[in-house]
Amino acid sequence: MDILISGLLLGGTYALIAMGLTLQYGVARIMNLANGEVLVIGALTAFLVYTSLAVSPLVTVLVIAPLAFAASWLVYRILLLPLVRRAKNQGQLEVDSILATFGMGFFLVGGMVFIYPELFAYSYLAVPVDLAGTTVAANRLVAFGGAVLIGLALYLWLNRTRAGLAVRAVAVSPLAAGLVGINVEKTSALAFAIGGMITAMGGVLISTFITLDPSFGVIFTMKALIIVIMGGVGDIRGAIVAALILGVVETAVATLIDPGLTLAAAYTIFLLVLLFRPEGLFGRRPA
Amino acid sequence: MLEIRNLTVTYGLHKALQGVSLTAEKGEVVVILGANGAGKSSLLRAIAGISEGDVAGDVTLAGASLRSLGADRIVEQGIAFVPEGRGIFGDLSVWENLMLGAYPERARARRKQNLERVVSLFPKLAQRRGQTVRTMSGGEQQMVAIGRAIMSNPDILMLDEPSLGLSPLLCRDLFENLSKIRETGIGVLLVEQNAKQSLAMADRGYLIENGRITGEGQADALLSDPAVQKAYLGGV
Amino acid sequence: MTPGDPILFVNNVTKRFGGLVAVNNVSFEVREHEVMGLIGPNGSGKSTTMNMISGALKATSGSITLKGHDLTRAKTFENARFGVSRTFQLVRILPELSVLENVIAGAVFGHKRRWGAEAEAFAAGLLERVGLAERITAPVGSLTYIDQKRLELARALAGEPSVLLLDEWLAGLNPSELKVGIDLVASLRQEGRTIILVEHVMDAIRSLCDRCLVINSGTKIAEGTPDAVLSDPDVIRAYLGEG
Amino acid sequence: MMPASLRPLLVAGGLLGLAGFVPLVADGYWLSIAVTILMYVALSTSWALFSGPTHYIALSTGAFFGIGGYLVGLGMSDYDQSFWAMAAIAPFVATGLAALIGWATLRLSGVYFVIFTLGLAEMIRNLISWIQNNFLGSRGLYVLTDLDERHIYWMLLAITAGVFLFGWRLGRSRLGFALRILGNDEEVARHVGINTARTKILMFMTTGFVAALVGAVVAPRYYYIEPNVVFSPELSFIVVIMALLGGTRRLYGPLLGVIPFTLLWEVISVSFPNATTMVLGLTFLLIVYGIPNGITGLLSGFAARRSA
Repeated sequence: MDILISGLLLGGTYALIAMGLTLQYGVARIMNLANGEVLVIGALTAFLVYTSLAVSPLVTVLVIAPLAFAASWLVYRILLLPLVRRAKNQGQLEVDSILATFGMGFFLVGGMVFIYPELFAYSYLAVPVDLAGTTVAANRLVAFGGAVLIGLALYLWLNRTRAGLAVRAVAVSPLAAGLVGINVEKTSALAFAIGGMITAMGGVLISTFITLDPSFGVIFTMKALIIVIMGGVGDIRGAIVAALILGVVETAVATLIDPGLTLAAAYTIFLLVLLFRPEGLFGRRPA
Repeated sequence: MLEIRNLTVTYGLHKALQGVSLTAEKGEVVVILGANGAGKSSLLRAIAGISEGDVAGDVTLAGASLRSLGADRIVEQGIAFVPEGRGIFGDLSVWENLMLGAYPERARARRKQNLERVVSLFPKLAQRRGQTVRTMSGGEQQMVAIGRAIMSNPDILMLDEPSLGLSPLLCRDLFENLSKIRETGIGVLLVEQNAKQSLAMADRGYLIENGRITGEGQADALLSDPAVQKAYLGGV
Repeated sequence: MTPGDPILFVNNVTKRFGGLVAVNNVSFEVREHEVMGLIGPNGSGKSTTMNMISGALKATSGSITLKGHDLTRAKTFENARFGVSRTFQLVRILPELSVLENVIAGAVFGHKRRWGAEAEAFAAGLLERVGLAERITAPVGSLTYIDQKRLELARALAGEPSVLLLDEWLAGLNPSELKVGIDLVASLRQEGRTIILVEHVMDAIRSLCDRCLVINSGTKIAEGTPDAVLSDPDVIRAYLGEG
Repeated sequence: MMPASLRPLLVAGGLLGLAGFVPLVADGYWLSIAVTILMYVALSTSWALFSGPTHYIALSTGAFFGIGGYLVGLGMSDYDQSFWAMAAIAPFVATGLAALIGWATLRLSGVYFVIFTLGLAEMIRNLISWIQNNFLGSRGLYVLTDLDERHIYWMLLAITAGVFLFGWRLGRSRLGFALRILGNDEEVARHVGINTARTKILMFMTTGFVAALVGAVVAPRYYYIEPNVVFSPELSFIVVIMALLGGTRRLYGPLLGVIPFTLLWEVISVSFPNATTMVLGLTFLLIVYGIPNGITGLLSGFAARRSA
């Protein structure tokens, strides 16, 4: 029971990160392998702001959201759009965007190392709370609540607004989207920026209960990718379920066997998905 | 009126179109006939703003220039395009496709009227509103594509070889529907290989060869022109 | 050449995509040296049938055998080695290979295998056969549409297939090109090749096919000579829409 | 007259002969740089043989390299095996692992493969650390041999020559032709009778074999082996960068990337050790935005312009 609850709480945050990535890949067609670094930037900012100015991460998250949105939007317009324009096919764009975002990822890690080259963690709301007979730290609960709120907002935005409809249309077919009057490049930039924003917010939330270091981004990228693939690319519902599964399995392995094996556990899940359901949990098999 | 003056499209060294001029009015059907590779698709793609080549020349609709506008702006100006391969949202439902068709600002106020137009043309779409388009047959997808285009409230509807891959029966339905669309006041500009059937329902036609216009005239005159008959209607 | 014994057997083949039945319990045979037309309205299951023979899709049930080889569960590349070659509805040329290499690609790994100088000479012969002899050194990107179709045909022939699948090979050609195309397929027929032809061009069906199979909504509705089939009232109702 | 196809072979043979004398004229610092260069030439050339034509970006070099080094250390320290026996066994273990990974991922699209290999070195390191801590006792592994830097250099030179010879043969073989076809259009490749999955897996196994062999051969350089040292995810990225920097369309392409990048890397890691990650990032960006076809692509671009 302990495992299940802490696993689900962890999974909630994972779901948020995976949603950011699935927007970027599913809509903007960019496999963003610097996703984890964006998360760590969010976390590092929260840490620095908290330790030097004693500002609550719940305030930081609101400040970092527009900043991450603007930065991601600029990155898309300046660096990624040229790649989209020059790519002759999806395969070439995939290779280019993978290499380019690797480059950005390393660059960001390098930058963070200059700023703070060590492990960082801070104590925020580290008080025990009783939840259905299980004791959990309040910070995890707050992070989970934040993730749920952000996820819910995203869902409503995608399904209830004109801009959200445009985003979904571009995800299905960029060509057809252009032909119904949707500005595909703008919509892609918007989706990429929102993806970056959500990821950075996830980073702030996660920093309240996990110790990080500037080079940890790649681990989160891996996890987000595994979740997105397990859930099915572009499938928000799938991503949430997959994230919760990963959260529970990781927690179980860390508690019952060894915390050093969480990545191996994620890999095992990944391997099972690749072998048995490469189209994702709810995906349909391609014809 | 859609007016194209001196349009040239080049892909690298290859000139797909050279100095093409033509017009299309609201309420008429204009067909462009030509061999494969003659530049017909390049022409429509250039007008719709999705050309991959370099475009030079003038494209105006009711006097306003469309050149150098993005595909989305061109739709707003009143040109709807159904490309080869149809350009529909395969993973979305019929309904969502039609609603996306009404995405342009110019189409929002008239969404209801346009929907009625579409449903009266293709009653089947109303019955199948919840179906995912990808699971429909080719002919049904063609209906969705044309319906989606009408929903954007166009002055001119452009179609790239709509009869390609359709059985003779579905071809006949298609051309009947295009002539009904003309009656609602929309101008239809289409590119076709099927010269006999398309000229039979069109008002005017252009012949295009090696990227240039080589002939134009009233559809019935073209239909009975011996040279046209030899090149496009006879033989096989 | 007069058709010989049946070599390709399609037995009670069904293909489902989720809930959609694309091909429903279809059976037919193709005899050696025969050109068989596969016709039917769009979405009737012609391409799905072709894809099951070429191995791109696997049948949900039923069986397909070619000269004793079971094609039903085989991988796509195995079907090619058993003697199936095809062209694609949308032409697929290998852009970074030369014209000659594009044809050699069909000769090296498939049914009858050739390599080295032998494969080169054989491929060059095929290019001449389909009328591309002069384009042999041309950049692949400069080929016209009909030339791309010819190149693809040469690649399909390069494996010396037991059965050749032409999936709307004539589609998109203009009248004069169409004549060239039909003549080319007719000459293949004269050589005694076994061909399955999916086409919408009725004149081509009439002039090229020994026999026709008509499917509608995934179900076989008629089989016979082109003239007999095209005057069958069921076919007319479902397909031609006349009368 | 000799056939034109043999000329590159003779040129390569000549260069190889010259390279064999390097340890006789260089020592210390420069010899160690030469060893590093050879190591990366072998790794990135074999990487390019698979990833060049298929466009599957393999980030598994670090994992296979680590397996080579770790197995040599483990065998010599804990099981009293000779260096030679372990260096012979390790590549086959890595090849087997590559076969498994290839079988699971190469049937799917390239993205899955990249992601799978991305964390592979890290995952294997975690796994081995755990096994070592819980079952083997956490002792360090020692690789004590009589081999000095010169011997390692000559062994690497032999491996590099083998990789080049293999690559040259591959370019003239059916397997190489099959790779080119499937790099152009996998659907067509299957339909002309190519077992695309087998072709990709075979080539991936080759890169696994070479990486593990190189890892085993350079193990004596470390003396003391622990998982954190030999399983370096960074190595995978460096190899990719070098190959792409040089260009993957020519067999000698990666070589032209390795030499400048190794020298740059040496300077950076000595003078600005904190900046290495950033340099890695900037080089990736330079390749993508500046020279997508690598140095060889640039050179053939110049050649084409001059002859035009």
